Amino acid sequence: MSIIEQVHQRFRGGLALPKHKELTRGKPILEAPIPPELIIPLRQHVGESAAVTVHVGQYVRRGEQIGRATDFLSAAVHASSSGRIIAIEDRVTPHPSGRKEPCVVIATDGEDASQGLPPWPNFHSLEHSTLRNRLRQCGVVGLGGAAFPTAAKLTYSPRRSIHTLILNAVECEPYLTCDESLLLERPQEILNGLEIMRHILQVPTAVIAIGENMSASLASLKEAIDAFSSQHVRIVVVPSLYPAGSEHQLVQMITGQEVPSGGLPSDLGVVTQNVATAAAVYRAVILGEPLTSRVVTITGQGITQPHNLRVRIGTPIQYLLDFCGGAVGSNHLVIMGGPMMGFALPNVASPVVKATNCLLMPGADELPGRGAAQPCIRCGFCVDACPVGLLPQQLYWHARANDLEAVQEHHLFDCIECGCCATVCPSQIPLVQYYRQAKREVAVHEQRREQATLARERYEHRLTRLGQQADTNLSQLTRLAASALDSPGDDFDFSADELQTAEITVKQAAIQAALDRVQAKKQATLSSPANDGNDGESS
Amino acid sequence: MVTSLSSLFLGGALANSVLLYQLVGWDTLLTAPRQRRLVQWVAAGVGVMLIIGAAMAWLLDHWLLAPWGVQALRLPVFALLVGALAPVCKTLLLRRQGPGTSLLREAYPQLVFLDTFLLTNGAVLAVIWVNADIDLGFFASISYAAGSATGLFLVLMGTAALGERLRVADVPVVFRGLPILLITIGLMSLGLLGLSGFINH
Amino acid sequence: MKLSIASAPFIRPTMQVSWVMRQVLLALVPAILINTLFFGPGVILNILLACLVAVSCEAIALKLRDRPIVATLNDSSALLAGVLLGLAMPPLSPWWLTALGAAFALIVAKHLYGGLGYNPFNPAMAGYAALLTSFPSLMKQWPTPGAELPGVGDTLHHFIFGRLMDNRLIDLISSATVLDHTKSQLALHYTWSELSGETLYGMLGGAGWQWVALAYLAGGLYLLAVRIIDWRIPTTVLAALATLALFFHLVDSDHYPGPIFHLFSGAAMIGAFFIATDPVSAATTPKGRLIYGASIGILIYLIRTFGGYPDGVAFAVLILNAAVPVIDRHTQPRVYGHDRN
Amino acid sequence: MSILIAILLLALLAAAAAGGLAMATSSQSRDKAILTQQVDAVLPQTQCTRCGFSGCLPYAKAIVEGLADINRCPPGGEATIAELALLLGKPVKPLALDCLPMAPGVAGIIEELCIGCARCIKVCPVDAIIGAPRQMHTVIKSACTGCELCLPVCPTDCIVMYTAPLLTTLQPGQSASTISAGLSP
Repeated sequence: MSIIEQVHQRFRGGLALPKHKELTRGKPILEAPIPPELIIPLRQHVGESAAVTVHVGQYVRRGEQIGRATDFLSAAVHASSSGRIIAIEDRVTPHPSGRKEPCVVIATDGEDASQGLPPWPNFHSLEHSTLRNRLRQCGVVGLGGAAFPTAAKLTYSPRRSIHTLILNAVECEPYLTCDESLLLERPQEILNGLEIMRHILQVPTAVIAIGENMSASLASLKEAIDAFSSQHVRIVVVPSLYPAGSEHQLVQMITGQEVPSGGLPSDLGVVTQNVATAAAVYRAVILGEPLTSRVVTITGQGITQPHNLRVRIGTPIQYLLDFCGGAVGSNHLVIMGGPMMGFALPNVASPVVKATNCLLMPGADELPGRGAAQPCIRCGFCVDACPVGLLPQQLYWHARANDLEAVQEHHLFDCIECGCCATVCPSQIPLVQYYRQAKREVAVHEQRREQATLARERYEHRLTRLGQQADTNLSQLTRLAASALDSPGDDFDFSADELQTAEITVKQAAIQAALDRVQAKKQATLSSPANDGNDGESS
Repeated sequence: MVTSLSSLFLGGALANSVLLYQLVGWDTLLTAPRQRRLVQWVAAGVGVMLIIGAAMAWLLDHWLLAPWGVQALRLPVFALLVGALAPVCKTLLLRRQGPGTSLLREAYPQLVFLDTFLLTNGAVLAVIWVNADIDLGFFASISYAAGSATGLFLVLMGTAALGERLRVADVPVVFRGLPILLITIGLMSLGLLGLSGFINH
Repeated sequence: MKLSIASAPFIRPTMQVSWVMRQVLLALVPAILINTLFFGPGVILNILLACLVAVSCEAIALKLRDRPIVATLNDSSALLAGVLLGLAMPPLSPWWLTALGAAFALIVAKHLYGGLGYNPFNPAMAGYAALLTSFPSLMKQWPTPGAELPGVGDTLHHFIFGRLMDNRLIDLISSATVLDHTKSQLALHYTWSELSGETLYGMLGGAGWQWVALAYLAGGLYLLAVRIIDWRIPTTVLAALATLALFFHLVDSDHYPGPIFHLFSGAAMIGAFFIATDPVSAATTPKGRLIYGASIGILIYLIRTFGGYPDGVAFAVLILNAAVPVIDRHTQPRVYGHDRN
Repeated sequence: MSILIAILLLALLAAAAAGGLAMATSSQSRDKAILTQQVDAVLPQTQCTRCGFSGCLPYAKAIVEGLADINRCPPGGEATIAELALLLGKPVKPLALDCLPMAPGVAGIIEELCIGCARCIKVCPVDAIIGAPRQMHTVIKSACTGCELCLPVCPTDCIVMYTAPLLTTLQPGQSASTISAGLSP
């Protein structure tokens, strides 16, 4: 019988948010129809983009690879349905800036003929590296929202002894029910997937962390575990406090240790995986089916019929919204992800990608946006809310002052952008936006530093090559400083336009001379190929 | 005896602090906010100079000037004393940080200018002069100097941190920079006025 | 379909700045009532005038800097500063004194730094300290609580013309505050046991003053219950004040009044719950607030016992406001994934 | 008699003061070398000589010697001036008038016009241009600092500055170092 424990040790800060899950809770997962046109971006994961392995006009079947993984940290991309490839071009992809990225566009023919890989039902006998290659080949990535290539995450190496595998079924973000519905309808797939991952990592027991308020899913999971009669699974119920589902907070609650700053949970010997990822692992290994579809929650009072849909990767979002009855009212916010960490889509022509777990269309007054930001009164509500123990008001203060040094002193890069601080800020300041911007500026600053060091090395190398010394002794400096001040004086005797015309004439003459020489040389080589043309360049 | 020493210390530090009450050494105070990384070392440097200066000044006064009755030479002698002390204190501060390389030097490059800071600081000369005037004895002058040093350290640190915070405040353009800094120091000394009356000597 | 763009998180915060300030004003209402009960209608006049001057100065400042006037005014932070200053002023002080204090508070201590959120010093206390240091005699004239108080007509007449209806000067009926009286008597080597027997002293603190302090305490507890102010600051202020008072009282009970007296007299309660907890000028880090509160408590006691002024709340808060940037920089909490560095 | 002693005393103290100052100046040269390194670390290293000095290191030395002001570096712009002001505790000033502001850019050669005269190779401070005499020349994108020194010397004016967005788009999880400066004329 699986042992169920209740975790009492909470993490710091966090918010008890209203769940708003009743719109799609308990609804069965419907199969979304196949759209006429599929837009599949080549980069749907963290790491290098996949390399195209097909050409325009080629007929592909569902599950056929259209982009192979180029690197350890990369994942393959597959056709989500059968059809002919009509274009490989830059198309709008789901990103806050609405930028375009290379995509493969498939005109579906509706037959949905599929082509999978050989199924491996008894995976226990297989080597963990072969299983990992299968996962990379099937393009399995983390479906919790980070889209981190699963094969990379499950890298087993004796040096990093992994002793705990956590299945993250907490789903603490409001409105989202995709994990929950998957738990209700297909617990066996999830448990099999978990078993495969446990085998790959050679971990004694796996832990399933589930939120307090997900009683129905807990019941169905318990039944499946009894049927599955596996001794290696432990269920842990965690408080349904946002952001309990965040990897760092989950690891802290279950193992009591904190992931070192800038490090990964694997440094503590812990790996976390999402519920949907486990299902995808099951399909990839046991059924031999690459990742071509995923469960997406379409919810919010702004959509006519909210649903949990199993959607083909690459389905345009507009198509999905029309399938769910279209929007209620006109002016709308379409959020990809939850209300806390999702982002507003600037363009609904973009497709559903592997990381899309929810499309939220709030009603007119359901999620009233923040009012005009007022100055920060340093009240400290955000300090109590921050699960990482940062000082959001000091980070905001230094980010506004563009003081990159102080911002990093206050540990900006430990911020997990969970949104708790901006949600409790009485001055309604979009704090997370400031931190994203500050992180960006630090990255630009770092890059400038790198380029400057490179340039300095090349400059010094050139000086040593030419045998010169950077003229830094005092006498030359004064000469240079003096000359720098009055240098523009001497050639100003001519008037500006005289100089202009002189310059142009000189240039034209030089070009003409050069072209003539080239012409002459051509004649010479035509007449006597043996001429070696070493008449020396009169520079 | 002890209470008078402690009251001298508290007086120097809080009540009639050299900077805010006797309005001396303001050049360091006004440049402090720009020296974000240097201000602790300037304050520590001036503190060390104050204490050593007070001690040596008393010795000079009593063993050299008094026997030969040349107290009139106090000002030049003290000025030269400060002149000699400034670089000594700076090298003292830096050397103390361990053998060759000092963490201090790599971290705070402006230390090149530190001795000019200590030299031009008026507070040191003022304290020495006041000590020579009230002439309560060796330990009294040391405690007064130590009090002034801590008072100066607190005010400099406070001003530097406040100045850094003002850099971001949405101050009207006319008041940006020095004016708002002066107003802030004014309000701070308004608070310190409350501590007057500690010393009834 | 027209798509609108916003940045995450999309949930609107429940508390607004204006709501926070109004809750503080609400918590001050019992204190205002009890103050008028003991010190006459002058308190109400002072508060009204201070608020009027505060709001108009803020409006002028915003107009000069062409900022949205109505939007900023309705965050009622100027009102709060006005009420606090009005409560701190002696009830029978002339109108120009309160007006000057409010103007100084709002213009110099707040809007020169850029308005709400940027002022390092608590505006009300800056104004009060400025008045205390420039008009010490006028600020010392408090009517004895509970004694025969001038009627409304008298107060109004005095408010405008500076003397009572039958043009008697007010010195006849006013005397020093209980703290002032204690300090001067103790200086004359009366023992505390003799003193505390007099009519001026009530069961807890000064005769009328103890009820005023209790009203502030009630308001403060309400704010703690509604989680608007941080518990760290008031508890450490009162704790530091009480422990120091207890220590000195145990050492020499004749010359140093007990902790209860110190807590329930003078401006200790209003200082702990309403002035030191002004979020803009207080420390923001949890540990920093403990240090900030404790230092304020200690300074209050030092100024009351050894300093020149009867009550040191205003000065203690101003000094610690100056130290806030240093405190905040050195008391950062331990961040997830970092060891104690 | 006391005058003599007074003079003697003053001479003694003056000597002490002079000794102290001498000690200071000796350690000063070493400090200045370190400070020069720190100032040089702040400068953008474009080696464009627009500050009036032959490179960034000479300009850094001049700043520490007090010969040059901190606002003469156009490629660095306000960011460098702000950092220098913070580093040296000097007030922030706008860019000097005789230093024209300069947008970050990368040089590119129009291949039709290049006659292979190799003049640009001689002036490029960071050896970012490769090519043999009378052969086609090209600019190494990642090495070019955008100093525009090669523009005036080119006889056929075939070098053009491309405004290079330093950071195209920071992909999630991608660190700054893996970004190459994309080219967009």
